[in-house]
Amino acid sequence: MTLIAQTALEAVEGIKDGSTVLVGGFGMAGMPVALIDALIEQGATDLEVVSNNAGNGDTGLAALLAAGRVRKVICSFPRQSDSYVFDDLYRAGKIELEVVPQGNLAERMRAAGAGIGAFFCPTGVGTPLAEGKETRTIDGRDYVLELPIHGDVALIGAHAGDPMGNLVYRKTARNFGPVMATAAATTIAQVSHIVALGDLDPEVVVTPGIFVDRIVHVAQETP
Amino acid sequence: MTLIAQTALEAVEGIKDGSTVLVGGFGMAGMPVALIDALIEQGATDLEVVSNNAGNGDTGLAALLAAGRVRKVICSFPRQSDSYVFDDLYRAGKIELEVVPQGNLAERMRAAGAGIGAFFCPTGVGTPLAEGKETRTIDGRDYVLELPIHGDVALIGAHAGDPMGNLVYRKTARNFGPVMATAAATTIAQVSHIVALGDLDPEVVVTPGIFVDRIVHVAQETP
Amino acid sequence: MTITVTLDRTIEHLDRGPLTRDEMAQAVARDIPDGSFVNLGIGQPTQVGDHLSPDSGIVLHTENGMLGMGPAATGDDIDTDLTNAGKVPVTELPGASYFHHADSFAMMRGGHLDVCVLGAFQVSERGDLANWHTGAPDAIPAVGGAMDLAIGAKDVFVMMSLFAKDGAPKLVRKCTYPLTGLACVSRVYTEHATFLVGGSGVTVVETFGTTVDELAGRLDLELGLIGS
Amino acid sequence: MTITVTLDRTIEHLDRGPLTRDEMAQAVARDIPDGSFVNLGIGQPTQVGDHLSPDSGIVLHTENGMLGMGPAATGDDIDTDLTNAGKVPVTELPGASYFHHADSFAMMRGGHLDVCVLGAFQVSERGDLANWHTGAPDAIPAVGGAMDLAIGAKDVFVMMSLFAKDGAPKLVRKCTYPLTGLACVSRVYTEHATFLVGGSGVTVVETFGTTVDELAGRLDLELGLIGS
Repeated sequence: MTLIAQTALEAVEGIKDGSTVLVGGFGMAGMPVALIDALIEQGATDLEVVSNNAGNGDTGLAALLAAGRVRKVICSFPRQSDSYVFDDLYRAGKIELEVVPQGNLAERMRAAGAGIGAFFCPTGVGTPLAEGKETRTIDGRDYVLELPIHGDVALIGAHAGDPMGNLVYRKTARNFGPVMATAAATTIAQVSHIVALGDLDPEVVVTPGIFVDRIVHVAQETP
Repeated sequence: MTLIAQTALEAVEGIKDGSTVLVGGFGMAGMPVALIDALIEQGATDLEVVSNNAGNGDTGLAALLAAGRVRKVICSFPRQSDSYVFDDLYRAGKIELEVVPQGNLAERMRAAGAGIGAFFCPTGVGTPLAEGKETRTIDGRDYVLELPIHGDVALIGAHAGDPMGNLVYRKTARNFGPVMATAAATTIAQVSHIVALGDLDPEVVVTPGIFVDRIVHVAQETP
Repeated sequence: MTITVTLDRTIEHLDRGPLTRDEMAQAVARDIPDGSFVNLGIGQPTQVGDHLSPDSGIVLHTENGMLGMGPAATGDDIDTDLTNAGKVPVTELPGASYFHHADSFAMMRGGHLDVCVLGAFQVSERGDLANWHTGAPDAIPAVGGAMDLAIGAKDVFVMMSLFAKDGAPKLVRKCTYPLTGLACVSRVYTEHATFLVGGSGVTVVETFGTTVDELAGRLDLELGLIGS
Repeated sequence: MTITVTLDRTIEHLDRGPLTRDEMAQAVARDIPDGSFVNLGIGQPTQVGDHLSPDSGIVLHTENGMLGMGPAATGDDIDTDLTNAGKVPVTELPGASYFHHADSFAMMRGGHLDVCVLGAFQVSERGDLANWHTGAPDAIPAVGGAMDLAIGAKDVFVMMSLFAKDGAPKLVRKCTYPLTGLACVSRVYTEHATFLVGGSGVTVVETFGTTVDELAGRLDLELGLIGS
């Protein structure tokens, strides 16, 4: 059953200290900024954040980090021109970092959502990111064993949602949202539009409502 | 580059003896009957067929089997009320059978298309279908190691295709098509409609054209 | 999902039973919480759908790629591109969605469905399920989605007759037929009684037209009573 | 995909070179077969797109979830929901499609892309790639899609300057920087020359403003000649 929350703060209610939080978005596209802001207000701390980046400038994920709420970041690319909040915390030893190749990040969450216990992946074989991991040659190719990444909560951005929780996305803002929705115990989506039941063509639904627990309408600058 | 073939026979050109052929469809929904008929005419033999079922009545897959072209069937459910062609061949020892749980069939082809070397799957643990397979306990749950199923050729049915090979499906006729398209070296789709480039909304494409090598228009009874 | 069991109801219903198949389907339907995502297996379990209230918010999944499946289609509503897992034409409800087979089984395997209802040849006291193969040497093996369904829902309910045609109990200490899944069944609905299985063994929830003692005499099992 | 190399062309071009970055991008573009599916890495490789002919049928993939990516967006065409992997606003061409990150990287990992063009710190003679980490102890590690791209195309082309700022060759016997992928690069485009790597070692395809002998003197490598 999907709850239509009235405010972003209501949508993030109950997120516990110590949670693993999957945060969608690639750059600003698909970034659930209102939900992150609400999470800062909500107060949960000691979080493990899984996201492609580790925050930009002073807003969104960077603000959550700056507020001292994040114990560990699992991401593919923390270092950016404006990732100074993360950079400072990391250099000061105040935050843990697990760097994961971008496709493995997606596939490990996909495995979590799909009930796969582990998978042999060719990415990163022979590199420092495979160190300490089991490797195996299958059919003449080398693979590294990768484990699922489960979230307690996923915060994602989508274009439109209906009262069943079905979601559609816009262009490359789709990115991590559909995967994270499957990988978390509780998925919370901020959507630019809430539409009536039956208004989404069943053929074009990208995230079926079964994966979505709460949605909240947040006006966004893109259509 | 996707070829728009003028006939189903042209579409199946070059399929070699001994090929592994993935055949879409679940019941009649999504079944590429015209392509199977063309394959019978084309003449390739000693085939390994991967499909959910093993033919019904005397047409389609059953006709391919009856023509003696299939060495082995990998499927989830061969036995049906009208699977007498397969049943007779199997009882006469004239065809090999590998029974795979339906979800593993899909996931093993997905792994093939996604470059995954193998995956630990909870389905079938402790059952006869896991016998002889590696098992492992991960995070307290038992899993069986499953290997990818690669196809030389996939024959699938879709609703509409464009000149890039992008495909959309109709309702539950989607079933195995999108997965098989990713798992085969050559994917051939029969479509009810060929539309102009730009006529498919990029948001609703289910199978991107990169996975599709040849399409052919075949009038079908559903819209 | 936690199945809430009403503890103050009578366990032995001597005034009615054994249940008809339709009454068994009704008993299953009554225990599915509102708002659940549910997969109904091929055959008898499909009948459970007839007893789900439209305002229950229960959403039906069919493993051939759909959520929001409606009742069987008739007449002009029949569309050969829209069937359930039993290949019977069905309808689409508002809020439905379609997806491919890998996504559909990922949804099941990933534990996103609340309840799955299946038929069975045998269920063991610890919840092992045997429902795909009789073990007969000349049978052509065919598993379909049985093993995926068995491990693919938070709760697996079984609907079956309690005794085989030869009188042998189908609720047993240990399955003798080839297994479909280990320790996966949580509830068993039969014409004579409803049972909880797994964990601490077999518990009788309700009987129909028979007493617990009579049942115990016909089953080679320790029977606990709900609420005791 | 087989890269066809024209064998009758002159290897040493002494009349031009070293190439500008734009000329290098042009050299890469010329070697991408019509109809290929191509991923252009962030930075310099993106420039290759400027030299691909619209009627080549080449389709660009961006790993953040799109096939059929068009040129950078300007003015009113800028849409913050539509960017490339470098987070630069781009446009959509007819025949495009969108998909999520797991599907996008499955497409790469599964070997469906024909060519990927990447930058590099170092490439080894057997095609090992180092392009994600300088190995500096105080650097914050960040890999992005580099490792996925390295193993995710039938052919990986590298565009880089042949020498580092300190004059050290970047085409080497063995990489000293942390690796991105093993034996994955097939071609290396530099301002001084284009090379084939992997398999039988380093082969010079063309030089620009320098002779093969001069190059051999500056590189600690055995150099083969194309067609010899």
